[in-house]
Amino acid sequence: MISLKINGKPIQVESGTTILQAAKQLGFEIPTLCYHPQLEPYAACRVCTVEVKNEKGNKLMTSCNSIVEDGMEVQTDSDAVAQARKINLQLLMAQAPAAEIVSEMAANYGVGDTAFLSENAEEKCILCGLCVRACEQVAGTSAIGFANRGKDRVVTTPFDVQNEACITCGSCAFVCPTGAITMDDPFGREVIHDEMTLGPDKAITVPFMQAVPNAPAIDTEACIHFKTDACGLCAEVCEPEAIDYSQKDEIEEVEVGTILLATGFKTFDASRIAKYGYGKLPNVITSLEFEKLSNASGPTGGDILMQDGSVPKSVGIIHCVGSRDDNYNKYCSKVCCMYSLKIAHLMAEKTGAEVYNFYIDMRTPGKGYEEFYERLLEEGMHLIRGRAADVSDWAMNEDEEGKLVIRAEDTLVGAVRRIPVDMVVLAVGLEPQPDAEEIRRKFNISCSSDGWFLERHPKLAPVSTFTDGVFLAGSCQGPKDIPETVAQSGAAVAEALALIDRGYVELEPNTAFIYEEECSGCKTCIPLCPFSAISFVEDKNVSEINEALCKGCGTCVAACPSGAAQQHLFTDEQIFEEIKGVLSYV
Amino acid sequence: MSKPKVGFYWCASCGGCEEAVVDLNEGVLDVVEAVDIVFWPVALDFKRSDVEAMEDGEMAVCFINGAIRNSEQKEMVEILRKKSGLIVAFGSCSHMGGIPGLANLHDKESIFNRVYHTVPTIDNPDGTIPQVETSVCGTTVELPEFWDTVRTLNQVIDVDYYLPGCAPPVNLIVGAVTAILEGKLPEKGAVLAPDKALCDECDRRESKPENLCIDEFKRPYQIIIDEEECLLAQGLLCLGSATRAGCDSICVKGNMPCTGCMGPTSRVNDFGAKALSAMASVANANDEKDVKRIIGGIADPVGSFNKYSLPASYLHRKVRK
Amino acid sequence: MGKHIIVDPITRLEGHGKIDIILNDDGNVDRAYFQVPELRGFEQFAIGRRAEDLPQITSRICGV
Amino acid sequence: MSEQFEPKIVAFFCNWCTYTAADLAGISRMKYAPNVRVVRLMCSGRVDPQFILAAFRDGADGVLIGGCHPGDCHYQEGNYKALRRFHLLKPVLEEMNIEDERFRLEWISASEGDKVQKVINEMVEQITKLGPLDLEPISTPETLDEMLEKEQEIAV
Repeated sequence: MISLKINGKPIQVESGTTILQAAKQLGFEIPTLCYHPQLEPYAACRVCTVEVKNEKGNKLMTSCNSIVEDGMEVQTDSDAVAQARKINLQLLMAQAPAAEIVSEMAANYGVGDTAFLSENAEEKCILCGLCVRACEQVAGTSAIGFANRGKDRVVTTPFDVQNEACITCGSCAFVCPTGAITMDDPFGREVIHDEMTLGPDKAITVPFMQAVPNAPAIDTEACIHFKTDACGLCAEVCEPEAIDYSQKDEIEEVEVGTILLATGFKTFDASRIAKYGYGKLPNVITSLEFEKLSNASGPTGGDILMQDGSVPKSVGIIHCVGSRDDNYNKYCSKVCCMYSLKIAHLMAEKTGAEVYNFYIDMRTPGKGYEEFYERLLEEGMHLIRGRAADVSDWAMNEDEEGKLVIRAEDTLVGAVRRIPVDMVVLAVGLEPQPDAEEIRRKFNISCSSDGWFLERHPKLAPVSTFTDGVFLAGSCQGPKDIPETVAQSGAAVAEALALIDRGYVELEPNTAFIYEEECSGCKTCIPLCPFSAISFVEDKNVSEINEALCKGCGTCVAACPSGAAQQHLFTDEQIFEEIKGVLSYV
Repeated sequence: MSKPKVGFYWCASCGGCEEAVVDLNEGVLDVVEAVDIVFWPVALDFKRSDVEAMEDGEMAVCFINGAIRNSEQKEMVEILRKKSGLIVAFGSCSHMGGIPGLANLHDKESIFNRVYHTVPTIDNPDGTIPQVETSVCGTTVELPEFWDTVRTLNQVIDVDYYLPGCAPPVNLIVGAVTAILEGKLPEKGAVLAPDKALCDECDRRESKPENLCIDEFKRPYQIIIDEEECLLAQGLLCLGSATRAGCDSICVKGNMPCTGCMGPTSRVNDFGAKALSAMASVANANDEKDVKRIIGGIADPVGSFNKYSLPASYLHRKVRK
Repeated sequence: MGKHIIVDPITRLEGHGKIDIILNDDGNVDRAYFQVPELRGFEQFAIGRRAEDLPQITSRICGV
Repeated sequence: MSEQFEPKIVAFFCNWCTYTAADLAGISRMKYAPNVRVVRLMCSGRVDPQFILAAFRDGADGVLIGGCHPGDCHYQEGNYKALRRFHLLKPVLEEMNIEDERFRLEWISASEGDKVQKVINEMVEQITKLGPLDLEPISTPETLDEMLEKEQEIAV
């Protein structure tokens, strides 16, 4: 241990500690600009200068990179220190007249202006090198560095050209003390509506709010460590040492008796309907993006803001985007009317904006839903019955200038209306997951023509499928809202448990079978079976039907060229007799 | 003990079935050794009157080939039915109608018109057509009445057994004759051939893929036919999967697809429909347009699926209009 | 009115045949008719068949 | 004919869609022509072309197959097999002089009771117009003479 005194106070610290760290332990503030605790000290700005007294005498030293020594006596705010800092700050002011933090610091020492000549009044960079060190030590890329010497010294990219080493991690901007480096939206937007995910956008995140388990995970796509092998700050600061970069996604094989499919939906891609301008016009957002804006832990802290950072004064909500539309999806997505009303309510509450809803039909079946709709009517929401024709930024008059104009037929009034608004929310519908077809094949179940997984029977077996032991829950089976999903999931789990409890599967009574002695092994039936229930027995040269897999459609029976395949309850003989029978009466 | 008496007769046929008997080669000597042939127009000089003079049931068995399409054939087979203990329908024509059965796609009138009036080689300035009775020199000359519909033997008389094939394979004939002589016949109405389809005995069966899907039906002149691979897998309309085995797959051995002369197996009633079902089912398309394209590649479906079996099929003849 | 002799069937040759011989009063042949009632209609039903089937079909005109 | 011709139509309906739709039509009290005799099968893929021809042979004036819409088959693809067989059987029936209207394949989902009504009524109307299917019965040794007499009448 090293013993020293700072401003007369004795302290013992471990060897290798810097004066700055020791002073901090005692609670003495030493100003810094080029210092960051996670980076190697560099002593470029020299504002951390202190006076050190030892056996050799008094000496001014930069505290950020000076290691403590036994018997050292340090003064952090002696006259000599103040004088040195004044000079340093004047020099820094001359280097970067526009760096506000430097001027403020100088003002604290009574320095109003610099005595030195300044070359560029706009300059903010004090050449402290924090960014260069961050880029090298954290990002591990050295995409920026110092160029030239003396008064020509600058921070720049190699050869002053854009370079691909930069991984746009933003570390440089993050550490820059003067704001000389910033990460700006190339289009100057204050709020970026698109490119939104449901959760926070950092490399270490809980995947989405209310995720189970509610534990953070590293997004390896975004994490610097996985890009350049550098950084690793999180592991350094994590006290319980919970961070393990070597963990990998694993594929585990689990043998199960029942499977519950709850693969959900995807939202309709609003840019497919070009006339609504999504992705082209500013401030046209989808309902999901509204949810993110409205989220208290979202990027705007729950404020509903337009791209320029201002609050919208009028908002249009267009219903049935991608739903009930012959060009996209014919079905009703079921949830949009209610969530659009919720958005309308929140929008009005949070922004005080005039909210216009454009709907085809208001579909509010469900407990308390109609009452909510009534409440909105009382709140003075504008509800316009008619599918919105388009959204444009083309103004016909002064009122429409700089606004988004929604054109729609108001079928209740019997007129075409143009309504200028600041923001448009598109109530996008629900679609099957893009890989639903693949999943369907994997589990040998069917899809309805819309692509949703097909239940065994709409009334009698709404959570079962045609594959025994595979059950459906939630909107993979069709659009549904949360209560309905919860109810259906419960039913599916109960069905699965019932099957587990029973311990066996009941087979169809009408399965197909093959008279082996008449089968010629022609294999016609094999590719016809959608359930892969038929296999070829090489040594006997016959086809064989696995009755546990057979669902009893009889397609193979109708195709069997020698009549060797037959179907229980529906044999050829029975059907021929049935035909005779139905034709026997007049 | 006298030897059992045996008869052969032919109706609307080509004589190929008689040739099949001759194909027994020296084996025919064993047959002659075992039986007395009492009626066989192609080989022996017995007349109708000789048959009429027989006692009922005098013949142990009579093999009848050919389809039935005129009154004379009907009369003859009815007489033979009476005089024989067993009637064996011999060959595709008496079994299912055979190639002459394709005439059921037409009627008597159009056939007469074609044959006696419009065929390029005809010289018939008076436009006469055959008459059942013609008075000549104070007497009447008779011709058989030509029917509108070709019939199988069992549509005209009761048939005990069937020997399929065009012509019946020699080994099946030997088997049938042996069974009759030894009294080891199956149930009445049986087809005296194996009850499995031809794929069972086809040399190429192992080359047939398990996942056979046909993208295009081909005709023999469109491709160079591989001599080893399953013909259906090559896209050719081979009906072997629907056709009864027993012929030793001679057509396939000759690198030509099976056309179904042996008829269906016992559980199939309508050969053509069943063969059609099997072929249509493996067409590799679900979209209506593609289905039509692939199915359209099967030219002349009636003639292809019912080449030997039209009179025995459910529709059996063209609907008259 | 003479005698009417019928030879039916004519045998030991391929195909069906019947011969009608009508004698006059003197016992000489007045008229003789040779019948081949073996009409099957190939000329008609071969139309519309696949060309590659015709060798198979027409070989069934006579199999001897 | 003094009596009005009432066509007999045999309908092969799949258990899941068309048969249910016919049920629905009944429950909804939709009235349709009583000329249809329904044979229920599990899937239109079970319809063997033999059944269709057998129906015609046994006296049907028309045959209707009802299956699920493409993509909706409860057995995934049975209706496609029906479609393939339908398109191969069509030219056969045409060549046998059986009019197009007498054989139909329709996709009718469980909810389309009205389509059952429409298709059946339409078919009955068309076939009534066409008249009975004059398919000669297949002779047996017992019926042969009677049939030959009839045949002679037609030929004359």
